[in-house]
Amino acid sequence: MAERYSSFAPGGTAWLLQRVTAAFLVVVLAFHFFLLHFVNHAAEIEFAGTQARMENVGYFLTMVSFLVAGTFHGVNGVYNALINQGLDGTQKKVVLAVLVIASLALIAQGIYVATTMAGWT
Amino acid sequence: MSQSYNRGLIEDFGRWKEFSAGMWAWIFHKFTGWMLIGYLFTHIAVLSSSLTGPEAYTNTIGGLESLFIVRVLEVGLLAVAVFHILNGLRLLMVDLGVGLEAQDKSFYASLVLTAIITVASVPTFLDGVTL
Amino acid sequence: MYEHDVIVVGAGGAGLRAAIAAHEAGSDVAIVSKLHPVRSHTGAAEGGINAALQEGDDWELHAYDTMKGSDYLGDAPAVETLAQDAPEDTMRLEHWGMPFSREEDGRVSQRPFGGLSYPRTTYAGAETGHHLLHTMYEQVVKRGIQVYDEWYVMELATSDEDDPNDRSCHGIVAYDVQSGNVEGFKANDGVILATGGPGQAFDHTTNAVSCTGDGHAMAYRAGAPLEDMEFIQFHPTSLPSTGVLISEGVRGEGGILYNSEGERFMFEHGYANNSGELASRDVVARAELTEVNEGRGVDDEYVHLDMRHLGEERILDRLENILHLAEDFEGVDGLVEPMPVKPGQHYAMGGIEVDENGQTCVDGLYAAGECACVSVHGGNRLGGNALPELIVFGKRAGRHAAGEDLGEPQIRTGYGDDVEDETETELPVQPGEAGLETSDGVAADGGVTTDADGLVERTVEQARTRVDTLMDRDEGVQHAEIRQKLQNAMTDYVNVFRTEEGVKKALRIIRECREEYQNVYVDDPSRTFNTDLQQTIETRNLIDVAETIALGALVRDEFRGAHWRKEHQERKDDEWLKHTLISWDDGQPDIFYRPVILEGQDKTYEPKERSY
Amino acid sequence: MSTQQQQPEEPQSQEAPEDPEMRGAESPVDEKEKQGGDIDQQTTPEDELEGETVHIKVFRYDPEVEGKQEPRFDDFHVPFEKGMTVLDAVMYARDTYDSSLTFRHSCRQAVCGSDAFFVNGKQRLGCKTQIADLEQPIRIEPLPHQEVVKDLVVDMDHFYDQMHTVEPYFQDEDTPNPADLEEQRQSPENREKIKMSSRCIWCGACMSSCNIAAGDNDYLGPAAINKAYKFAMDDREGEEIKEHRLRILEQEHGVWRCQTQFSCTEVCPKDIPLTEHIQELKREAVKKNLKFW
Ligand SMILES: Cc1cc2nc3c(=O)[nH]c(=O)nc-3n(C[C@H](O)[C@H](O)[C@H](O)COP(=O)(O)OP(=O)(O)OC[C@H]3O[C@@H](n4cnc5c(N)ncnc54)[C@H](O)[C@@H]3O)c2cc1C
Ligand code: HEM
Ligand code: SF4
Ligand code: F3S
Ligand code: FES
Repeated sequence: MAERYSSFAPGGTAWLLQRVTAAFLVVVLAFHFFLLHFVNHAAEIEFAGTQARMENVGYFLTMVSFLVAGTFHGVNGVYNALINQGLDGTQKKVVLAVLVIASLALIAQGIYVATTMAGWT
Repeated sequence: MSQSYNRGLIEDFGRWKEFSAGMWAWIFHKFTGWMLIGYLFTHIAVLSSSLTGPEAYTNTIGGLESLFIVRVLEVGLLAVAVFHILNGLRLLMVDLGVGLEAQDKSFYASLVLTAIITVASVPTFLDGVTL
Repeated sequence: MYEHDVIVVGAGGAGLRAAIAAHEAGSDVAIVSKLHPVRSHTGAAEGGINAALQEGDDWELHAYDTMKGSDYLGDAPAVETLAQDAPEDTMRLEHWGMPFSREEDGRVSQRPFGGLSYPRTTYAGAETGHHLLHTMYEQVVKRGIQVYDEWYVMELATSDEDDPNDRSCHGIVAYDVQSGNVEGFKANDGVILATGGPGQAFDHTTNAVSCTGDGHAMAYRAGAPLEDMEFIQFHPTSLPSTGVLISEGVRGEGGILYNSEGERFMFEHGYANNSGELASRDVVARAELTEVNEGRGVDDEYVHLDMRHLGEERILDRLENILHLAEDFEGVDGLVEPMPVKPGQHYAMGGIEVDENGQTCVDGLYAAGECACVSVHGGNRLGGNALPELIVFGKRAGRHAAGEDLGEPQIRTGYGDDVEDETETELPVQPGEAGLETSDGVAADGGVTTDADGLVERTVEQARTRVDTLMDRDEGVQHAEIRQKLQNAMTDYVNVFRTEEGVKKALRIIRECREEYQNVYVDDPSRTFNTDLQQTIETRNLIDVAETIALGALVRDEFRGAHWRKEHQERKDDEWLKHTLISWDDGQPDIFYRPVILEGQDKTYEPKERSY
Repeated sequence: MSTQQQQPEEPQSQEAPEDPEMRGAESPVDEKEKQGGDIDQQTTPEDELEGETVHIKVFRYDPEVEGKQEPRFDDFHVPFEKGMTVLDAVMYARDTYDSSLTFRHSCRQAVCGSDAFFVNGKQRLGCKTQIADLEQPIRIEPLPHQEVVKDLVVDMDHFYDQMHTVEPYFQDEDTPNPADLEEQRQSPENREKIKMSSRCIWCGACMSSCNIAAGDNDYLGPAAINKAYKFAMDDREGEEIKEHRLRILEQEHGVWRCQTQFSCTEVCPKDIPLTEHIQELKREAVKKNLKFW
């Protein structure tokens, strides 16, 4: 276990961020669900409504951070789960790379979609 | 040392009946977490229809929402999300060292609450669906 | 063959301390133990460690109490060394991180204990031994001392000159329990036996299953005499089914003993009209057995210890661990019913004869801890005096074996001009090796002197043959049968009550056991983790040890300390201020005596009546 | 069902088994007659009075003995006595029916930690588990997730290695000057704080129960982390050493691996709040790292 004495904390930061994002997600996810399933019935969603909401910078930023937090939380969770199953060495590095790329792509795509929705493109 | 016998991991799954609350909570949390991240990717994909144009977006969403199966899946998603949230809160408490003695009870409470919330929201979710 | 400077056999408190000391003295030391160190029975000790730490207390008081407790059978140089070194060695444990209980000002707590004139029992909760054992094991890990755990030591590699005082020990033979391989270990500077007590010689004991007196038997067969073996301490309150100890605390808090007729017999039958349940251990133990023998025992076996009247609150506050013990090991809820208790073998005051430096009469052979007899406990050990013995004499043995000069010992060992032969007592049977001619290679055979390597090799060969013989035999008796018979005999006849007739009967049964053992066989054909084989060898050791206990009990016709003789109800200081020594002498036990040393550094301990 | 349980394991139940491996395994009544001429000690006649026997099924495996190389379960019927523990039952079975039945045990009072078994699907100390509290037949297996050496004996080396990894010893070098017997001061509160953690008897039950430890061999495991807790929380060691200890714990296979499954806490025979200790260390580690931000 060579990394035993390394001075930075592998896992520690990720662990903390997982909790912090979770706490954040509770609030936003509740808001999101409520807004899009109860206040606005899902079936009645139309582009116009979405655009109206997205134009609000506050809402936009909330959604983007929701996305970023959600992606980090989800992907980091998956990564941890895999590591707990004993993923190690090269495999681990590959998985990490794939996950990071997937998340970045997801976030990029998400932000791009959101900007489109807001009509800022 | 002479040979020894490795019973492998199968036994864990063979023993599921003997799992404790904490283990079930862990399994469920994992399962729901994976569902949620899977959904997040799908969700963004669906929303990407807006890139083609407002019509496409409205139609895609509306089209999907008119399908009974999608509605059922949505209820499922709700259940999954609610459980993940509630148990997530439970885990956050555990991380803060609060109420550790009641960890099994809080897990059962998460399950029950999830069930209640899910059942209660069925009408809203299935409202106006065409079979 | 493995090779080290110092080899410590046993990893209880004494063994670990010895290894650390030898290591600190610069030796290449290894520990060989049949149990992993943390499994050793030292972990069971609850009460505490006596050490004169506080202002107002001093080592001389401790020495005085110990001498009085020993019923003047302790050797003053040993007793004084114990009292002098205990404070420093206890403090060293503290510095190694042992979690002692604390006072408000952050200092270690000390509590009063039976027979002590000052509260000097240092403790760590109700699990002092556990902490002592683990703390020392931690230090062993820290120092990287090599531990061969789950290696069963079978025999010592000792030269076989006629006079044990001329012999020397060069190593051990052990087998790896997990693989069954028998291997030799050469010790360049010394072998330290720290194998613990012989409690399994009795049917009912607070000692662990592993306390089989292996070290006693090995040293005995190698020529070092066993000393004062007849002195066995019985604890009055142990649980009948397992022997788990119920601490004196229950009686201290006001627990009451009842017989099957609901009588508070300590008073009603006049065993101790003043102190009742709080009379000393031996008195209470004898009272309980008398009740049972006279038909007033519950289920003809035990008496009841009742603490219900103390009230739930007080019990939970002070005696909570007792509730758990009764519940877990006896299935009894101490809050709603009385707890069954009976006397159990608890501690052996005697052991391998050693001097203050832990050395036996055989050169290079040391012993420390409960298996040794320095002697500090004499006829009776005070509570809390065994643990300091482990660390004080464990340390000394380790240092001395590693070559440090600890000064000339005042205690003499082995044969010498100060010993006196036993001549009077008639033995009912011939003790010693059964069928010397068909011996399984454990009696020294005289004559051949070889170098150290050769000696170890030869002993390894003998041990291998012995194992093969046991394994190859397909029929005969199993050790469990013999062991049970032996244990029953000891508990029936060499227990708290000893009569001449009874002890003789025991000796006859021991003889039978020996003869039966000639046909013992190991049923389990596997070399892997063969506990059947291990226990079969242990049973042999138990027979040797039990025999010395019974022999000692027969020859000592007086009542001193824990040794009670029906026909001899008084302490005979004119005749018996001497240690009983039994030497194996190539298979024929030889009994002799050595006078007690009562002259201390600057005073002589005059025998007084032992009353509290 | 696990692999070994799927074997036809119950060729017989009440009668003496024909299996040669179980020779000597007669019903207790026969056994009594055989022992008939035992010496004058009362050979527990109350067994018959109680008239009950306990049915135990014990896992058997021996790499060297044909017929035992393929793991199987043996049935034993042991006369019940009040207060009987699982350890008593297997000891009886060994001493009376089959002397090759192998398991570790020593103290019989829950301090040596030798006899943790998997009893009726849970890690328990044999000597601390009352037969009366269990459902019959009682299934007794070696600890899961450890390699089986023979019968109920598992290889503990990995467990010991993990225990040693956390540097379980006081780091301070200086021993007191014999002349002044000064102890290091420690408040009763601090001693109380480490009390529970110091009770560990190294039985390995917790480690065996933990799914994560099963999946990740490098995971320190609850017992080792708890051991580290004992040292990290002890005020007698300075801040610097505490930080060093936290660094060991926050390595990749350290505290973060714990997924708070609580099974370790549930099985610990010494009632050590393991999960709580692990969680506290996670927070300590985070706190320590925040200092650098
Ligand atoms: C229940 C109980 C409570 C007690 N309470 C107290 C108390 O409060 N205060 C006090 O001062 N004393 C107390 N004592 C007494 C004290 O605990 C013991 O005398 C002491 O622990 C013995 O330590 P030891 O190191 O000599 O032997 P042990 O701790 O018994 O160790 C023996 C070692 O030898 C090894 N060994 C044995 N045979 C072999 C072999 N053939 N090959 C290899 N290795 C072998 C074993 O594996 C073990 O490691 C108590 C005793 C008991 C039973
Ligand atoms: C809304 C509130 C949420 C809370 C309170 C929450 C809480 C948590 C917590 C505490 C964990 C860590 C479990 C552990 O390491 O022991 C976790 C894991 C996880 N979460 Fe969430 N989460 C939430 C939302 C989400 C969302 C929206 C997603 C999907 C994008 C998600 C996906 C995951 C995944 C994949 C894991 C890893 C599961 C595993 O261990 O395999 N979570 N969650
Ligand atoms: S923490 Fe508990 S279960 Fe784990 S080894 Fe220690 S005593 Fe056993
Ligand atoms: S069971 Fe394992 S996951 Fe954590 S709480 Fe215990 S170590
Ligand atoms: S036998 Fe020692 S813990 Fe059970």
